[in-house]
Amino acid sequence: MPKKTYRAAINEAMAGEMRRDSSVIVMGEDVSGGTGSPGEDDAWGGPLGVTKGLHTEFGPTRVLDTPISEGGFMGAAAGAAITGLRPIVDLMFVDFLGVCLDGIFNQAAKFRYMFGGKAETPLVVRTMYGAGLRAASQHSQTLYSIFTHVPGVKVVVPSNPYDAKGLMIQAIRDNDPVVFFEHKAMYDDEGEVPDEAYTIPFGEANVLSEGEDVTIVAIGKMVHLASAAADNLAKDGISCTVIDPRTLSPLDEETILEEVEATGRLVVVDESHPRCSVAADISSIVGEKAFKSLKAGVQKVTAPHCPVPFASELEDLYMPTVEDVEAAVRRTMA
Amino acid sequence: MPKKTYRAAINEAMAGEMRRDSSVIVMGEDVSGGTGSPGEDDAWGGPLGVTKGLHTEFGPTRVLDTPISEGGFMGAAAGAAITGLRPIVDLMFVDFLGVCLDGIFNQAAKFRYMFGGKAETPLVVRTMYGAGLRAASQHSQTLYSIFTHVPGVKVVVPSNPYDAKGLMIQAIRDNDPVVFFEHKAMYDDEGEVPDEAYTIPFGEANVLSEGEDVTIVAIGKMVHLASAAADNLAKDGISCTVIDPRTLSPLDEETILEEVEATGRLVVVDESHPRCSVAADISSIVGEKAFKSLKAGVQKVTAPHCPVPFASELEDLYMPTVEDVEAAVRRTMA
Amino acid sequence: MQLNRTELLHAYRTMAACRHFEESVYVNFSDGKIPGFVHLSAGQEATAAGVYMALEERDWIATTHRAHGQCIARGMDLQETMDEIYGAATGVCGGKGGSMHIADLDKGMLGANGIIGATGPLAVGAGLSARAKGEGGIAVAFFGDGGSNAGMIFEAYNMANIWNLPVVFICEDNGYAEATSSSYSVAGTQVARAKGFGMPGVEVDGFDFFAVLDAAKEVVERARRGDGPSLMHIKTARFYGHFVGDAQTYRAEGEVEKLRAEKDCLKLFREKVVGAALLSDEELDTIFEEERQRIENTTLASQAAPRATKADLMTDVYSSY
Amino acid sequence: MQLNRTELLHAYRTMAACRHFEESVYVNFSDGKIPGFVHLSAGQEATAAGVYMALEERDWIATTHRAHGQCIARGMDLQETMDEIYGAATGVCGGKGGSMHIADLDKGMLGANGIIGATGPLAVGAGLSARAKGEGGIAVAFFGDGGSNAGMIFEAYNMANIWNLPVVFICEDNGYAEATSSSYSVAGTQVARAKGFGMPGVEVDGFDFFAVLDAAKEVVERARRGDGPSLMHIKTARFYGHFVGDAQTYRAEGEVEKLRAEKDCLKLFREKVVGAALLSDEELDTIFEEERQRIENTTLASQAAPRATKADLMTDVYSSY
Ligand SMILES: Cc1ncc(C[n+]2csc(CCOP(=O)(O)OP(=O)(O)O)c2C)c(N)n1
Ligand SMILES: Cc1ncc(C[n+]2csc(CCOP(=O)(O)OP(=O)(O)O)c2C)c(N)n1
Ligand SMILES: [Mg+2]
Ligand SMILES: [Mg+2]
Repeated sequence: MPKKTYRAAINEAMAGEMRRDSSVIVMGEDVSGGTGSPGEDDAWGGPLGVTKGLHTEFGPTRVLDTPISEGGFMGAAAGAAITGLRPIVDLMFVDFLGVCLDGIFNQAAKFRYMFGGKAETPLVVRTMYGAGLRAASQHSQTLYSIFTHVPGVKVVVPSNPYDAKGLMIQAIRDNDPVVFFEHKAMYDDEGEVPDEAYTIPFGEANVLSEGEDVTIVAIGKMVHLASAAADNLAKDGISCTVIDPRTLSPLDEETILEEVEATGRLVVVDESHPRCSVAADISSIVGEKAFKSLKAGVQKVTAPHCPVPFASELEDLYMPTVEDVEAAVRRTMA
Repeated sequence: MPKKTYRAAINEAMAGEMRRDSSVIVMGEDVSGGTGSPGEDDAWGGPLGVTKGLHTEFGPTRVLDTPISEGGFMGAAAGAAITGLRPIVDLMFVDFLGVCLDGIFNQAAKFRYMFGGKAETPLVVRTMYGAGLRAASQHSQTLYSIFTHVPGVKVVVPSNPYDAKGLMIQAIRDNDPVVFFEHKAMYDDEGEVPDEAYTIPFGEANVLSEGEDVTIVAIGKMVHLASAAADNLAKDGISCTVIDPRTLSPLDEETILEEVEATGRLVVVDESHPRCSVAADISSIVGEKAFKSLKAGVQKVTAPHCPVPFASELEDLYMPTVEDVEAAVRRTMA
Repeated sequence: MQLNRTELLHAYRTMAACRHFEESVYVNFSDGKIPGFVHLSAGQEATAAGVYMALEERDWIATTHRAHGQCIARGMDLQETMDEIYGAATGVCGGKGGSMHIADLDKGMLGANGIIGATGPLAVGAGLSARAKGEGGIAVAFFGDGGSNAGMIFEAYNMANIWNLPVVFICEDNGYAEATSSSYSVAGTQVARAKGFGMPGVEVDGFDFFAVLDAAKEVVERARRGDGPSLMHIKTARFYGHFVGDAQTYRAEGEVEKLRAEKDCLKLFREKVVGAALLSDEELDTIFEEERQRIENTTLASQAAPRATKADLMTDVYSSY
Repeated sequence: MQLNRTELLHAYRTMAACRHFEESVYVNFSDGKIPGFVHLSAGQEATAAGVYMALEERDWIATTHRAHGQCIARGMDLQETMDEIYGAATGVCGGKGGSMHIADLDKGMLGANGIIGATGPLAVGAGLSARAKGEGGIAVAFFGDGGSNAGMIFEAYNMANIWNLPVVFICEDNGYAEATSSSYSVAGTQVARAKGFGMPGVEVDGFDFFAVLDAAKEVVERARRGDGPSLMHIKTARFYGHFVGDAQTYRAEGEVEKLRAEKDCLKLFREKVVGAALLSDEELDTIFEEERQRIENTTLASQAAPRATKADLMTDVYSSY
């Protein structure tokens, strides 16, 4: 299978679906880049190049550079989605949800229910999350927990290029609003990605490895920490199951519960702040539904309850580490 | 002690602090009501009359009716707070956070950290939450979990008039941003409230009753369900500890953990949607830190994972009930 | 005033239906038979009748919390509309939406909206769909004088203009946002604000059905021709409070009585068409009475309509689970 | 041009410091010595020098992500400013904020801001504080051409006007928002938009320090007198990309070279003052070199400055715990 980056996988998913279905459109700030400017169009393809080439192939009516009006264009995307288009909106950084959450959570997410099942809202919001690029407090947050809290929204967090492509195609074909979280430090990650289209169903976790002692559920970029920790622990004879839920809403509770029932121990690794996080959520589900199987309290590995600092040293301290995961696993064995 | 409503208690807290400290101002839509209109000023005092009288006493420079520009006036309040005023902002329904979250979570909540500890942001956001008034999907949500997720914000949910007054005074005097959640169906609730000023510190839970068998932690309006359930269960010989955390951030973990250690069982009652909720949060904290004491899995009683429906029958089904709490308690005893 | 008899009768019938509808809702809400919050559009019927007469089936509309009259003017099923306001299972949204979120996508009605300002962006989105479809449809966004201060409205102005979309913005200015006067809350003017975005704007007498219709035809035609968005600023007034239950002490003494006496769009319509001998008082009386009766029947049916059950609570959250 | 020698020298020194600062940041960012994202204001120095010369200590400023020059013009400690951009513990924000969130409340600097549009409301709030204090202070909100399309900016316009606040809005238009041209993204004009809210607006040549200063003095004085808010639309250009690393292929070939040759505000300043025999080339050269040296020293010190440690991570989240 050909090797592709996370960036290329997402790009390829969008391009393929746009070819297949003319109602798919892309909108956001600089998704082309260069509109109205004297030089090249499609100069950026988003600040990190994920939509590069789409404007060139599909033109300005299907790939729209927007003004810096997230509230406006998120609402517009919701309006376009219930009237027949399938917009993919680029919310550059999820940190900007404070000016555009309404279009997602009060409009797109609620249309179907409020309108008695008569609306379909096939909207994909692509957004960057996560720390590690020294982008400081307002450009580094991990906010998928907020969306997971809201009924009517599906929440997807791909951890590798293969999943990114399959989940993106699924997201575009899905008739519900989907928020698709891309970790900004993962775009150059490479992996095997088939050229043809394929979908990964929502609500099906990926079990990366099966172990006997401890189950680790990890989200997005944290999956790699979990795998690394599992590898290290294996050297000490501790064998771990590593699960990537891939979608947070819907969540594959069954797989998580089954695996925890097998190991009796759980660590959840999540780049969010701890309170009301996905880590807390999964911990509480397991604590409620698999209590009898648990040999130890569920351990959470999260970022701390502070904004993301700018200074490199502080940001490195802020981020969960492989050592943190190992320590948490060992705590469950203590 | 004189009996007062939840509404009056909050009103009195604001009025008293405004008398004491001229830097306290109130702003929001129709907090006076009638500005520019040919009839009375102070005609509304907010749609449910909570700020009634403040405009008459303190005048239009301290009690400002705002345009319908939540993003704008929330940011303005943040700006006013770091430059010397102590604004109390009325965000009429917390459901409107989608247009103004930025001013709270990216500005007010982060100033202190981003600016290296050099900023104080004494901002109080008062907001209505909760279902039960047939106000449907966009005016009935319980969204304190979103704020609890965010570092830098303090989150207060008073369950009775006495607490409402003491917590509001504390909120106004606090130098951090506070979001103060008022349940819209509780304004006419009565209770004993001293005339003089008093504060209730943040992070100190209220233990309403001590029992032997099960601990119930309940938030806001749910505290009353918990107490009613405890009373009913007592008749069957099941004795419950009922805890009202009063503030969700900071959270009085110590008290909750101690009480759970005593009973070995926990039910959390929360009007939120279940995923990434405060219920999940408290459940996960206890599951991690008091695992050894737990005799059963922590049970959550929450609203379901659907928007708030309009029809009375459906909304009644949506709301957690006393029976739900009783059933959850019994599940922990099964 | 180039309307034929049928059109004139239709216009009056629409306004009469709207008026009776709101009066029925007023009475029954006050009697506790309708749950929640209701925002009545009585007094503003010329907006609904005039604007919607200028629209076609292929058009989309995003409207406000004060939308009962507009649902009627759009030709939504009257019974389903009233049922929704009662929260009956037979409501157009199965009782899940209610007055604040009533919608009928089959009729191009994207819903009343509980979030002020949200309609602007939604209409921009519908304008994108209309353009993509290429069937000449347009999109309309309603908002109030209060809503005109919401940032999303300006963002929508800008997007509609830079993309030259077939969108019409309608500020239905009834003078108040809740208890706050637009003379206080709105800096500048609606028309000047539109001009700030390079968009034509026109101020219209909202008590005059014909003025509304004429202006609406013009902006709708402009959008349909592909000449881009416009703003209509309709100056009108509401006969009731912000919601039913509002004591309205912020209004001048006698304000509503005076409006009812001098600025009732139904009466002004009647004066014009009877004065010009286009229709007779008798036929208008008949229509008014027919609509009263129709609304009364509808009301009774809504009160007896079946209610949602437990099985309905958790459906319709997602289209696929 | 009624400035005395000292003032003229100060203005040039400010612009020279800004220019050298940005060039140092450019080089050191490119070399990997500065973390994160930096947005350089080289080319836009006349805005910083001109506007800030019109301001006083008692004034407040909320500004954008492209704020290094403004920090210097505000008289923030140069070393603390540079240290912050390096993320050193000695930075004005202890290294926690960085280039995008650099602030100095003691100097009335409410911070650079990572959220486009947020500055408008913040300045309105500072305007409320200024009025409450009653000491004649005013508040200034900066935003870019891109930021001029953010809803919060219009909400701020409206509030500042209905409350007649001492606020000045400054749209610093460098022609691009990231890679998108303002000729595409901005419908209407900045001045017409301001007029839509009943607010005066003026367009200013941002390459001409004197034009900026004169216009700034006028709007600042107006605000200080209590006559309300105004808009200044400064037309300028940036000499670098949106952030360091931007390949800028969206720009015309030779665009930046031409700007540097013809529209360099330092050169234009020099031509004017030397032409009018107010200052000599030699003294300007000396200042330019002095500032180069000062920035170089500052840079070296920042690179050697102490760094934050684990103890700093969890402090400053709340003021009371
Ligand atoms: C974003 C938001 N803010 C506030 C409200 C509360 N609210 C509902 S209606 C209303 C007044 C609206 O005034 P206007 O736009 O003039 O419409 P009208 O009610 O006069 O028809 C307000 C403030 C809301 N629903 N949404
Ligand atoms: C709300 C928000 N949306 C998008 C961004 C990403 N962003 C950062 S700078 C920028 C362009 C700003 O353009 P302009 O306002 O013209 O300022 P300039 O960079 O040209 O100085 C964008 C889109 C942001 N920081 N905040
Ligand atoms: Mg109004
Ligand atoms: Mg710019």
